[in-house]
Amino acid sequence: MSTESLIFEKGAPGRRGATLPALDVPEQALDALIPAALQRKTPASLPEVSEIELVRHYTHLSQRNFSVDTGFYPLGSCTMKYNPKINEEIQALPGFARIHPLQEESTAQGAIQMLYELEQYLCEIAGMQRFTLQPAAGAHGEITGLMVIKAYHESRGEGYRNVIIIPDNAHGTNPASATLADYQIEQVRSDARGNMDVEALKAVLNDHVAGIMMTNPNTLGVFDENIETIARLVHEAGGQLYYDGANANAILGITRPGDMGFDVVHLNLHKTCSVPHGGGGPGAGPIGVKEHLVPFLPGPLPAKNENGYFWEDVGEQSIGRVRANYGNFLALVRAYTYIRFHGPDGMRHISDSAILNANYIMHALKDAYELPYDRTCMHESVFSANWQKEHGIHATDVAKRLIDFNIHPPTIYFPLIVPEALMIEPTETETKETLDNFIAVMHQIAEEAKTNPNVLLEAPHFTPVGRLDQALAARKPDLCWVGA
Amino acid sequence: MSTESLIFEKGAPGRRGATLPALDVPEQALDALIPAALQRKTPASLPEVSEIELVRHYTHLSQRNFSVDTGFYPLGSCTMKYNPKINEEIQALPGFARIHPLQEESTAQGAIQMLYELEQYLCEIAGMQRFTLQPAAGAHGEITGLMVIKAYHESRGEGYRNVIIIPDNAHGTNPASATLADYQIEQVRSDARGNMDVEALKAVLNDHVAGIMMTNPNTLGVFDENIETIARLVHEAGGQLYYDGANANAILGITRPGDMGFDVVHLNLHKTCSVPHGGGGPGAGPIGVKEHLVPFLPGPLPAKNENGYFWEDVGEQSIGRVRANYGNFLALVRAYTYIRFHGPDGMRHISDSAILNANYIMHALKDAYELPYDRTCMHESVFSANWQKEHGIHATDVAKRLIDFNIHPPTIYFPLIVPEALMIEPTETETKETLDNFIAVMHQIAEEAKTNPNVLLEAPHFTPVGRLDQALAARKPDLCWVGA
Amino acid sequence: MNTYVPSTAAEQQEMLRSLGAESIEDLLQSVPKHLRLNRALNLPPGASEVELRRALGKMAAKNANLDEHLCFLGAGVYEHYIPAVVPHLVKRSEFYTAYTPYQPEMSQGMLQAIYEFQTLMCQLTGLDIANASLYDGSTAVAEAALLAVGPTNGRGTIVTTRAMDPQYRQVLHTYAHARGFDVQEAALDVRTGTTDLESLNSLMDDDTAAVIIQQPNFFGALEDVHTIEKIVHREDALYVVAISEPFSLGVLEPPGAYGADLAVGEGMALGNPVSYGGPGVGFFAAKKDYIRRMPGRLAGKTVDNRGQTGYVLTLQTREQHIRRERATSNICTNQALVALAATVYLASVGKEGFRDASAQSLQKAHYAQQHISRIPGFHTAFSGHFFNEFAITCPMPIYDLNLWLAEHGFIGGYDLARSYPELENTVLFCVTETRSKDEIDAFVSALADISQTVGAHS
Amino acid sequence: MNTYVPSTAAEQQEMLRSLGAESIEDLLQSVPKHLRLNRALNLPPGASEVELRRALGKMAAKNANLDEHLCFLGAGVYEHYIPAVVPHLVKRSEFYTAYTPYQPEMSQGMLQAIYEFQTLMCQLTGLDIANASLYDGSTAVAEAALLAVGPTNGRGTIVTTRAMDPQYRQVLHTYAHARGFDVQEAALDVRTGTTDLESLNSLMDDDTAAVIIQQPNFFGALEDVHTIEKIVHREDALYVVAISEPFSLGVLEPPGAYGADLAVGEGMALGNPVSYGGPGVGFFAAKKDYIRRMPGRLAGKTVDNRGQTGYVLTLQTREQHIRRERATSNICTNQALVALAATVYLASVGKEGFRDASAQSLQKAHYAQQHISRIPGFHTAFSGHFFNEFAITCPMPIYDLNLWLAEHGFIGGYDLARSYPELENTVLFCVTETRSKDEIDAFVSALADISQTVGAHS
Ligand SMILES: Cc1ncc(COP(=O)(O)O)c(C=O)c1O
Ligand SMILES: Cc1ncc(COP(=O)(O)O)c(C=O)c1O
Repeated sequence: MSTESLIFEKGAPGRRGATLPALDVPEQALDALIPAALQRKTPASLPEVSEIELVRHYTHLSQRNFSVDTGFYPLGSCTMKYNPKINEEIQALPGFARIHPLQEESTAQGAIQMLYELEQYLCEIAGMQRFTLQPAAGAHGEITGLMVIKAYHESRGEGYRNVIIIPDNAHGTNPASATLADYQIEQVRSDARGNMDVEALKAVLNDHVAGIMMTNPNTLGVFDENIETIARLVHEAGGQLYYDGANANAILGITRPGDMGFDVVHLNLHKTCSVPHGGGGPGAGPIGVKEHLVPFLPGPLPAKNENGYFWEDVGEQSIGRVRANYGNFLALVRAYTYIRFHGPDGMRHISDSAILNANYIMHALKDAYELPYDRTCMHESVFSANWQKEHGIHATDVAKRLIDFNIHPPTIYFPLIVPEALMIEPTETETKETLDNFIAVMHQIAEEAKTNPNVLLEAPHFTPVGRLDQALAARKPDLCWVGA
Repeated sequence: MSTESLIFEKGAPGRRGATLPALDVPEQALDALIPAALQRKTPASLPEVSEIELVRHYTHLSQRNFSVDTGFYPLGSCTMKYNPKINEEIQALPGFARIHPLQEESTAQGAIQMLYELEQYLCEIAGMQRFTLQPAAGAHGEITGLMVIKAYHESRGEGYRNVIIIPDNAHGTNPASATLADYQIEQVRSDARGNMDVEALKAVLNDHVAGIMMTNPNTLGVFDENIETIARLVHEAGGQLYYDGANANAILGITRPGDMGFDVVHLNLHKTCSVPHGGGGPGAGPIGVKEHLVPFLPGPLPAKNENGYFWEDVGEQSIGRVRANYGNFLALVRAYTYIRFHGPDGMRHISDSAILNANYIMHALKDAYELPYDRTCMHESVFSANWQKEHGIHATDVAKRLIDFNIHPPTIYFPLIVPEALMIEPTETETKETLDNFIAVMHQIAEEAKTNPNVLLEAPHFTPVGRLDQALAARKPDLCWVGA
Repeated sequence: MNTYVPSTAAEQQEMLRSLGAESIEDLLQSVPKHLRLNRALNLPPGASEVELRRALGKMAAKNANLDEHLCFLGAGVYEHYIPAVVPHLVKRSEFYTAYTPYQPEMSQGMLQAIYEFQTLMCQLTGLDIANASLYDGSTAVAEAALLAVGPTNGRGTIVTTRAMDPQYRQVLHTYAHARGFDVQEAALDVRTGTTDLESLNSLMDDDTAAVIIQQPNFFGALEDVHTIEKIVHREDALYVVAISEPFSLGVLEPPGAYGADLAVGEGMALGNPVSYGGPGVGFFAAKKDYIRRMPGRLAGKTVDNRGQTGYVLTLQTREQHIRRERATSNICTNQALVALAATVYLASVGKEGFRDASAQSLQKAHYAQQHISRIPGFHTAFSGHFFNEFAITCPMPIYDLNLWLAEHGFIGGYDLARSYPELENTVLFCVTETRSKDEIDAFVSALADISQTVGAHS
Repeated sequence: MNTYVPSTAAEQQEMLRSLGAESIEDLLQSVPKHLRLNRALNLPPGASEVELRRALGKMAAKNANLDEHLCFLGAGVYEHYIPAVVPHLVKRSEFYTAYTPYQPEMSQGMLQAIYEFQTLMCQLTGLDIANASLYDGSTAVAEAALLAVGPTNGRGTIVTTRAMDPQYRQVLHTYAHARGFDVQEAALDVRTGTTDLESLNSLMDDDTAAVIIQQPNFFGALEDVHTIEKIVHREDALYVVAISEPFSLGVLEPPGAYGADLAVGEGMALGNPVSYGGPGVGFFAAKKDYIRRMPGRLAGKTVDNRGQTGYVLTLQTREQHIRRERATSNICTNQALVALAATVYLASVGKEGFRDASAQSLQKAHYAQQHISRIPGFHTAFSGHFFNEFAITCPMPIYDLNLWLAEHGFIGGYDLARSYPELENTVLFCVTETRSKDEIDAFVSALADISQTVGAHS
């Protein structure tokens, strides 16, 4: 089980898995259909494997992959909650999985209805006027939202606004998205309580500010208590407030970005609404806006009249499409199913429980790891491995040692303002036993850091591969198999 | 990963997974519906676990289970071939999985048609007149077939025939089934070539013989060259020939039990026709009979007239039902799909390839392990660990060592007439690489038996548990968890 | 040619050469030429996945399925809610592509799951031990009879009742004839729909090895299991209770609690689709006295050479592969995967959820029965208490009723006249927790419609 | 209350106590009271699985799905055969419930699969490197443009063509406006259905950062990629080829072979259902010169501390979480699972099978086109060569045609007038290997029927 060769290294010439029926229309000469110059000369050198080889190969690969279904995954900022199996069942219905985005609206009434209703739910959850479901992920939502903000300013003759304010604890996608939208970045520091430093904010506010991007709770896991002041100040300076919804699992039914003063919000449905992360995607990052920004949303938007549901074109002011078709539809079906399952009480219970679990862990680990911002947290908490450093132990070593206990490590080295950060998000779907076990293991590791640091430095011990040479990978990039 | 507690040891009071909608009819007092004396006093102490616990528990259990999809499984007599995924897809169609056996025939035309056609295919494959699809497995087919034979004799006033002849290499289900049908057993020895000893057979033939049960190829993996003589002799003595079809993977399109002279045959569709073994079942063991035995089959049988398909009752002479409804229907759907996939050429290719693979292994291992019957084999071969015994190594040690290489051991200690038997059935769905690897590992093990026997005696080394105490399990049976 | 054989023709040639053979034919020398088929099998030509989906999709579409039709039919096969998580887990191919766990070190997953299944069956039935599974409910009944008439006993008659599932009785008779024991059936009390206890009593004697009743019985009605217990044990016979609707055990007293020696039955309804009646899963639970006479596989807990807990197949000296003609049963392959689904199902709904499903079935069936019996021409056939099935006499032949219902999107009930000629125009309906009030109401009004039509004609 | 929270109320109380809190409210002190919602969310009440299946089953049933309707629609989203083995493997929850493989030691499975995907994209496109995926084909086009106008270059215009998918162009314009670069579109040659090369040529100048064409283009027609290559490289612009129908690469020359610098597109058709257009998977392949300017994740091969081969996410200094505002792209979550399906699909059909599927699509589309264009009133709109899509002018508005077809069990084609006002009554049909001859014939005769009806009326 310690190595699995590539699919290209398996099989033999002439082997194959699935086959088609024989061609049942009269065959015409290829040259008669396609000019020789445009024909492929040799077939792509795809794998040649039988079905049993295929099955064993990818079954083995799956066995070499940790996942929520196999263990605790407290990866901060990622909301690795349980992915309900009913969602998988519903999205696989032929009436959802086997419909074409361009078939006539009258033959897709169920699909449009679902997206129409989902939009309404998201508006209610976020306190927004309308949502577009097109963005495929959080970062896609960010760039879409920034485009909306840009179009808004332009519509008011303020196209010169070219600065986006970003807190020093922001996720990397925030500044990257701002660049994509051709904005300059102003970074604002956090204060000692982990809130945005309001004085520092004031210092950068001027009429070049297009807006600010924030999460709340922020990436330190704490709720920014100054949010109203911030919203007022930014609005007074003519800026718009963008809410990065990566942490929305902390606020469902408790508070809403719209009520905090945000103008645009994205929700990561692959976090908050249990769309499986898929080993990296697909997700869904719809954005919602307040009324004044609605004209700028990409279109079309789902609508309803006496004849039923339809796709309504948006007006001239729209930023235009940000992707083909209507979004990651099957991810949206899962999110819809999830919201319908929970209802109002269930949704609130998610956040309450996520907050409780996070505080339970935070409280129990305070004595063993440095807690830079020692306040009640929301759905996650950020520790530091600073205390372990004197033993030559870094956050990464703590992380690798956790793997030995079949626990996925927290997010490490993020947010950047916490050195040796360990960002722990248990989510609401974990049992007390799992949390207690994690706490015990983390204590053991803190102890080992003192008494037996090598066991951390050499970890992980039981995985099919040990620590991998990242430098080599980057120095001599091998991204594509080119033959034995 | 080395222990997984029981589902009963997980969870906590009040936890639960799936829930129902609230009762939507007016609730009536339980006492008004069921007399108090018949009511359950305390709920069954079932598990109380959340869905995430459930998923992790059974996902972990699955990871602790070897299977065809994870590796080579040359378990002799079991035909552990690849189980095609299209079969799983088809059998899950609501039109198959979600139909009731007692709904009116006019609303189940597709189901009856399928079984009607499947019966025809099996008749053609086995050379029989009709099949019943009721038996759930091979052993169930055996007892059914013996009942048919018994009813046949009784119908001819020969109910006194009370002996079933069984070769000394027979599978345990054969004598057990004979007992169930109230028969005495006469065992007949094999000759030096692994055929039935015809002289020995003659010696037990008399007018008390009801029949004989045989596999061909037999459990030594060789084709009984005397089969015609045997058939003639048994028939002359007034007996019937029962074909145990466990080894039918060797004969598809090559020869047929009916043509060899057998009167009754069962087919293990979970072997020959790729119905997954399911970790022990369900299978399907339909039996086919020659014309003279048709009146005795259990009913109803699928039939067709101008109005469509229907279930035809059988006559007075039938032995009667051997199970409720029509058999393991979803297993039969898989077998039907499998046969339709292959067609005549594909079916023949299965057996040709199974035979080739078995001989390839046999040929390559002859120098390392004793081969008691050294002739060309059919779909499997039987070695002995006799040569290894002088080093204190038994078949079981070879088996346990194979586990270290992620290979399921062959069937061991069967057939009984081969001491230290190692019965190897590669099936047709394995690649040459897999066979070559197996051969290399078996050579290595033979070598280790000489040079480092401890590595065999202590095997397996990498499984979550080591060798288990069978004696303790039988001495102090613990079959049911009764609390911590 | 469609095939799952990975080897190419070239590879097969190479392998043949290594054997010193030229063709497969060289390997077939021991198969006499004139016994060869010498032609292609007469089967339809091979079909690729695309073609199979088309052809079998059409075949499946010819059946009225329970997604598109509302089912009010039970009679031994029950539609219950299956949480999405159940098929998700059961379809993990490490489970379904494994054989019986002969090598415990590499099969701990299935072994532990079997042990859990055995435990769950004990919890449901209130008995001490249970096996890994049998083929189905009917053969579980037959195996119970075989245990009872087994060598240690000397008694040769099984007493059962006409109130037991007709198919189960047919199977019992089939096995009885072969094995050579007697089966007698107590009469039906056509007033209550339960076993006539006087008749039962009159069949008992010192040759009675066991009495097998069904609770709830085939009509859904509840037998007086306490009185029967006295009758059975007074004659020192084994008291065997058959159960085809395991959900009844959520609200009904478990057999162990009222003195049953064995409880056997059909567990299909626990997490498995109705699937035209199979595969199901026979369960077999017993008092611990019968441990060495149990049929089938048993998983047991033990320890390994490192002192860790582990599971094995145990007490195998009962079984055919060891004991051969003296085995307690001939069973080998059983219904493990169906048992796994039952295990996952029960763990999913859990203690509360199972009771809830059971209670909702009970409530909904009574709601339906009360409303149906108010329709002119429809009458409750029996006075006995029932769980989730009940018999109704109708103003028309049941076959016609069912065809009419099918056209209106319903799967009707079981025509009792098929098995009980005296019960003409009587149908057995079943209502489980899967039917909503709206659905039941729609069914009732469909019956009311037909009642009017029939009334108009007569 | 429906919930996936395992903790019971009692357990939560216990946890609160251990924190010195009395209620959750105590943990919410930092959320200002007047910012609280202070009411329940206005959402439909919670619904159990049973209710969800009912409600969402009904919703799904309102859509005409491709199991029940024969599809002749493509226009960027293509129905192809998906072997049963593909969903079987992709649904293994170790894959789909994992995050992006940040901890390589416990994520080798996904990392290796990504590396295999990258390799397959190189094999298909004939280029050197490929990334782990982007959101979809349209955003892959946008990312290609962003790479081209990136800092190293100084050029600020992207030239594309009206023959490219209108939705892709819309997305390109959206990004262009935000990032501040220019997009110009070459005209359409309405005779051939391909890009007007003179027009294209006239748009080229030393500000042209890249030319983005689509092959086959939106009309299914084949561009003269060789001549275009000369036009593009003559101006030292990047040659970007967009592909929305990856099956074309089975028979068409790969972009790498005719000099493309980047090949980007949509891989959804490889093993994924059409699913109302998403999720798809953008792919991005390039000559190796562009390795440090690639957007998105890259898996690379390396070795571990025991000398074993292993895989990691590499060259992360390009990415947002390291490089932040100077990253090559903002992408974080991508479409990994869809890429996995494409990987499994391509490995399943393999070298021969992929070519076969491609060739069969080609053949069947031509068979259909030839028969449709013989129907009175139906004419081939363009003279260009095509792969598996072709435009037909019809004797009626396409909206009406499609509604009529829907009633007869077909999903009709794409109404080109929706994007090209000049192409009135012109429909874009697509035929892939999934359509049998019988099905095509049935479609042709349905069109013939409607042609007669229209003829009769006119
Ligand atoms: C705080 C924060 N913002 C934005 C993102 C980007 O979201 P996505 O990965 O969906 O693009 C993430 C994802 O991890 C995040 O944690
Ligand atoms: C030779 C032989 N006969 C009979 C059987 C019994 O078949 P089943 O397990 O299907 O009851 C087997 C099963 O292994 C066998 O190998």
